[in-house]
Amino acid sequence: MGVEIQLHVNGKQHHGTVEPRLLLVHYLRDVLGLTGTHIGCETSICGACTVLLDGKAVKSCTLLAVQASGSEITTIEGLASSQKGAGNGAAANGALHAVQEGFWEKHGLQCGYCTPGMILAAVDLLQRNKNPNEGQIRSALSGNLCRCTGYQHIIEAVQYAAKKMSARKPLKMSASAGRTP
Amino acid sequence: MTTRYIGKPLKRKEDPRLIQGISHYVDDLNLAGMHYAAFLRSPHAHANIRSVDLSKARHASGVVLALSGADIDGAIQPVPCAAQIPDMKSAARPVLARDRVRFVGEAVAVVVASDRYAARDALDLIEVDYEPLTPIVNPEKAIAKGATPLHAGHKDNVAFKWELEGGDLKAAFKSADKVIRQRLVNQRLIPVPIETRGVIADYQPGEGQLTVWSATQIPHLLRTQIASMLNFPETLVRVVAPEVGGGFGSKLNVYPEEALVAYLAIQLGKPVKWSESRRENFQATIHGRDQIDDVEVAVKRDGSILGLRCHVIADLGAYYQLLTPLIPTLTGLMMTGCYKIPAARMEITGVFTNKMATDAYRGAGRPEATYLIERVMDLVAAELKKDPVEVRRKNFPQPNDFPYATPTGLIYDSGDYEKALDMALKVADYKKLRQEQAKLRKEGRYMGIGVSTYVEICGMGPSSAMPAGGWESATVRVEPTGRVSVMTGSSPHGQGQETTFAQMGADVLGIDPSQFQVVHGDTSIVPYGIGTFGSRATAVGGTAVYKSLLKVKEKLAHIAAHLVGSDPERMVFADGKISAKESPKKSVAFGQAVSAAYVAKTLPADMEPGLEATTFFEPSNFTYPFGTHICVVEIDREIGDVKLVRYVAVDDCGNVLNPLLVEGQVQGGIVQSVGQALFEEAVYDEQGQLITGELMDYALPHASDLCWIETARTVTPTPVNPLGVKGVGEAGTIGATPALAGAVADALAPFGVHHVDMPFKREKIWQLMRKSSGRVQ
Amino acid sequence: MIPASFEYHAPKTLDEALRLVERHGDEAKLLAGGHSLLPLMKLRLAAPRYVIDIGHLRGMSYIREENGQIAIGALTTHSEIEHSELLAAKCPLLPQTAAQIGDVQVRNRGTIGGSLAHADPGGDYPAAILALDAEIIAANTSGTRTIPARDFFVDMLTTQLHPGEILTQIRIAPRPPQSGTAYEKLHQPASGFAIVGVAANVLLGNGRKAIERAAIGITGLAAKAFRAEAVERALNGKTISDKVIEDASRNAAQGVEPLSDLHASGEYRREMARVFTRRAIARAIEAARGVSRGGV
Amino acid sequence: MKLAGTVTLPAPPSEVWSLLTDAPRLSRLLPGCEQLEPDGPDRYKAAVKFGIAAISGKYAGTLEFAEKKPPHSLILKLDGKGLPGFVKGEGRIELTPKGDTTEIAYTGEAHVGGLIASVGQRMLDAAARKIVQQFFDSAKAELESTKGAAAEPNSPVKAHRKGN
Repeated sequence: MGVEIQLHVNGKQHHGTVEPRLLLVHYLRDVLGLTGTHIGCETSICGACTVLLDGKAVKSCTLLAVQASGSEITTIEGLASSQKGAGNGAAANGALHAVQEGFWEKHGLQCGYCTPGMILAAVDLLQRNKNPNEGQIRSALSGNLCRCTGYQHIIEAVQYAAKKMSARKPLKMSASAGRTP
Repeated sequence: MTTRYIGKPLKRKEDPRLIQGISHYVDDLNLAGMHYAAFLRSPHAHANIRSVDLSKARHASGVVLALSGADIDGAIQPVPCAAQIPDMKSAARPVLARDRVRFVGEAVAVVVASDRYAARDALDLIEVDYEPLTPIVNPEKAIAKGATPLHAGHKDNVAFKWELEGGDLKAAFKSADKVIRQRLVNQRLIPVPIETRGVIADYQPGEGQLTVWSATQIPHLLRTQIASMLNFPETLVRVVAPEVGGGFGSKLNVYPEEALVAYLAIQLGKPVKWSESRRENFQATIHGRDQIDDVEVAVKRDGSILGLRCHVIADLGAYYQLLTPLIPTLTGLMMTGCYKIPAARMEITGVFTNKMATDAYRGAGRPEATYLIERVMDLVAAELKKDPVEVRRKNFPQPNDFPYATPTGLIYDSGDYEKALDMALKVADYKKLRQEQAKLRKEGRYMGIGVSTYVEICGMGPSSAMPAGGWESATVRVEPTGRVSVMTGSSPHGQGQETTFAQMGADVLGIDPSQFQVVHGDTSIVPYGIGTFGSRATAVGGTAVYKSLLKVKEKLAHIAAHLVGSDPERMVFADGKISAKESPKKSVAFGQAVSAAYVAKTLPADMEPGLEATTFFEPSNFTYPFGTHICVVEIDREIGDVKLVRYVAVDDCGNVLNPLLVEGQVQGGIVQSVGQALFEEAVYDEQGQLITGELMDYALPHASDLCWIETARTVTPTPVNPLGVKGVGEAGTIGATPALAGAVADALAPFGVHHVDMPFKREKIWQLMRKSSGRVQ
Repeated sequence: MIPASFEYHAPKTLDEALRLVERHGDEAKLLAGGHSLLPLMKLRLAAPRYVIDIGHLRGMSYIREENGQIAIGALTTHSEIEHSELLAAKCPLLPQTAAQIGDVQVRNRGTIGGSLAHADPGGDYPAAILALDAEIIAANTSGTRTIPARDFFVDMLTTQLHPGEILTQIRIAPRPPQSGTAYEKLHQPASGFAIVGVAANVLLGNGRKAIERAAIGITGLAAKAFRAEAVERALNGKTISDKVIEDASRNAAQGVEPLSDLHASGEYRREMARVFTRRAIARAIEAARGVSRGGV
Repeated sequence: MKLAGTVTLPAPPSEVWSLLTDAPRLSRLLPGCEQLEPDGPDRYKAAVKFGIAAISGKYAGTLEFAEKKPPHSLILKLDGKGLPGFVKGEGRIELTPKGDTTEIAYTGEAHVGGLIASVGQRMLDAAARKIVQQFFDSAKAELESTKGAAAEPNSPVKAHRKGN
């Protein structure tokens, strides 16, 4: 028994009929072919499946596609170009988002598997807190596991992005922005 | 060669695709007509299988095939074990259990369906009638008298006994002022790469071609093994390791699913995919460590170590995987650590239990050895009331002692252990730390300082010492356009060879690193190779690349010299040009010389056209990186919580191709050690149930559990390879665990505690403090 | 991990949802954020025949003042509570507690109603809800009823909610002046659940020198969250001193059978209940003094 | 997983004994017991729905009495399996008269395997305790409701009860 859904993913509208139990992560990966969102633990611990749902980081392995119907989703593939998800970190012309750039500059990844989720969790943080300190970054990323890097270069990557983003034209922040977690 | 790129912190070439989510791991690949496999796994640790009823599953919607062990009897050989130890008993893991299951998670049946949801649903329809048997979980009980053997035909559960002795041990213990004994437990760990395993197989009956994509560290060895297991022509098997999301040794193996999924694809004539669930990854992908060490050390009052004796009980689990029996023997080889200990003896008893097999997990046998010897050094210091730093210093071999031969038969290549120690002490300001500790103790706060000086065996290794070849291959091909393909057998999974090899190539050929494409992980493109593990990618794989680069360079020098009328010996490669030393005018563009090699009209006489070289590099020895780690913790008196306060790591991995990547490896390795020290433990209950079966119960270190890691380096090149590089993939993991253990023991010293087994979970520490709180000094 | 099949309903109104849960009784499960139910369904520990997704209902996510009380809609997410300025001013215990739930992603999605209705023994909110003497509003097709927090938690994963009822709102009286709150938690290192979590809510008297009234909610320790009445009795009316707090905290686990698992034995949990009760009380007193000095 | 405790039931041992060993009546006490059919002497086939709230599963298995010493002691063996895993338990029950009532001392051990062992671990102990408590609560209620009346004679040894 299929259920009709419609989602706005990376700026594109998608309609379809899905089995209600289809997980959002499987919808993104298997139906839309957006395989940058990874599956790591399946119990909403590791955060590899993190996407932005209406601008907020969520774990797409613990969401049904039907639950996300009517929402806007940004995956790693759409981060750089999606203004909504990217906040003021997005660069023009499909270049890298400041957080992606930070991960590259600071060697914030090794095998790269946790990276898309880690980047999107960092984007969520930087939307709320323009200038997070080390402790705030560590705490904001505690829903994402990385087994390669030891996290230190990831923290430097986020700091790099924060600096870069605040140097750009400031974006109008939402009411809750600027609060620390 | 001018080193414009080598040694520089270049950004990685592999990152743009990874940070945009547009690269492909196994599960990201989709083939037309793909089917999905799912495995039914035993809930019992030990049971006879009376029957497997697949009839309902076979009729379920979407299901195209369902098989039990009986259905494939004889069609697929068991999982191979490459490690051979004299007199070891056989314990081959069948790809599907036939009559008996021996660990929770052992595959009993497989279902293939048109989508992954249908495959999963069908598993619930399979009925297996088990006759439960008493599981053997504790390795010491497993080898006690009267224990029932796990495997038919064995008289007990001892898989093998292995011994190693060097020096005059009797004399050492006879002349000792003190003998210190300790039992140490190195707990069982689960590797947990964030990407689980996954396999896709596709069979083209017309061509007879079988292609297998697998998240593996060893594509070529896997190809050979799949061919052998299926009795399929190796020439028609292609294995591809696409992006691999971490391995840490757990993907340095051959697994039942790799052969089975291939078998299913052949049977069905359809591509079949299997993606391991995290639960399966916990239960049925190799585990690490799991040793019980009984150690005795003979010391002089001045702190010098005379002899070391150790018996290790190694819990191997129920079956052998690729290297299972080999791992504890590495502990034996490394047991004397970075010290001049004249006599040593190691006895290892490998034991079968109803658990998943242990095998190579980051460090593989060497973290166990370093832990063992470093705990010993701390215990000696405590016993003799000496500073742990001084006891270590006392026993170091001196720089002029190298190459240094250990009583266990290794030859350490090069080292200056004191230099790394001194640097670490300076960075940490060790003296001040001790003062602070004394002050805090007076306030009732428990800070501990741990010091670990380590050496490790890396750059694995000469083939004589390896189970299946210790060399590595590389082909360098300069394409007609001047772009360079580097084919390496070191198939990376996060180590960054695409960048470091390009850096090296750029310096050798005097062109830009962007001109290089490092190709790996595809057996149809890359010449036969061994793989990435044992910190060998740069030392062995990199050397193979380097030698191939030199061969290509030499040929280019001849071509260029021929073109400009100079001597090949005098040609200099820089800035995209090949020029004669004596005159800048005698110069050709790199691309021009390359073109000449292919157009083949103006080549020197007797020169073959083309521009390609292959090297199979066989190292003459292992390499022996070393370093000093210093860790500071504070323990919450009320909760038992161990908080990391500072961490200083000074590592010496010889020459460095890319310091950014070295730093990343060190930091990641240390954090993996923090995991073992503070959180991680695979817990099987008395019935052999793995009760840490998901990440909800098996804690990995989070960003919020850590402190800032301060890293520094000394550089002592190895003479073993022309690059002088030693390897760094496991250094952090090997060096860090004892530093953490030392810090915790040091913090607890006022409670009369000198050793605690890992992991240092809060309740354990709390109990220790509570039990001895009357004795607080 | 893939959930078993189910029949899916996404009602558009609360009435419609109520009719659905009434019709399907205990064969139906409500889905809000999904962070309690979906993990169980993916593991196939739970396989409900009907899933009624109330996540799309409008107007059930809010934090507002109503008749002198603070009303929180059941679908309000942890992160909305964590960052609510209204709550920060009038009921800081809830944002403090919410901030310690799981991780950012979980807080962005999980809802207070879902979390309370699930009644996980390691859940964080129950401690705060108890310490705040909150009221829980449940609706069915014939109307609504108010359940005091104290009566709400019945047993492990079991609440006062009947089949056919939907938790719609949480009501809290605003914090009186001279009162202070704190939530202190020992988290399980893998899942982040509370091994012990203690919420303290104290009202000071006698020139801020004494505790007039204390309410202590404890989660994680036992099969259900509970009010530590013995601790409260030992505090009420007492002049504040370290000894009074310490002595009172010793009663934290009185009359309770502690849970025991891989991560903490019953004995350890009992001791940690004492430690974290003491810490929570001390911090709540500090907050009460700090806030009243601040003149709010 | 070990369980032990004592409980007082409002009837003399002979009545308690007949309650505990009479399959149809017993089936009403076992939480979630949907079916209990004889399967040899002192042995029954059982279908049970166990669980708490959302977490529940169906188990099929056997219930066995052993070492019966009426009305003093017996051993109860349970063995069941279902999709969430398997349960195997053995409990010793001792009955001691206390005036008009009976004190029951029970000790038992249960082994749980499969999914529930590896993910339900943190809830298992409490769940088992809850099930035991429900069992004795039902026994109390049953004994109170039949107080004075003799146990029903020879009802067909087949009992059905719909879920819990």
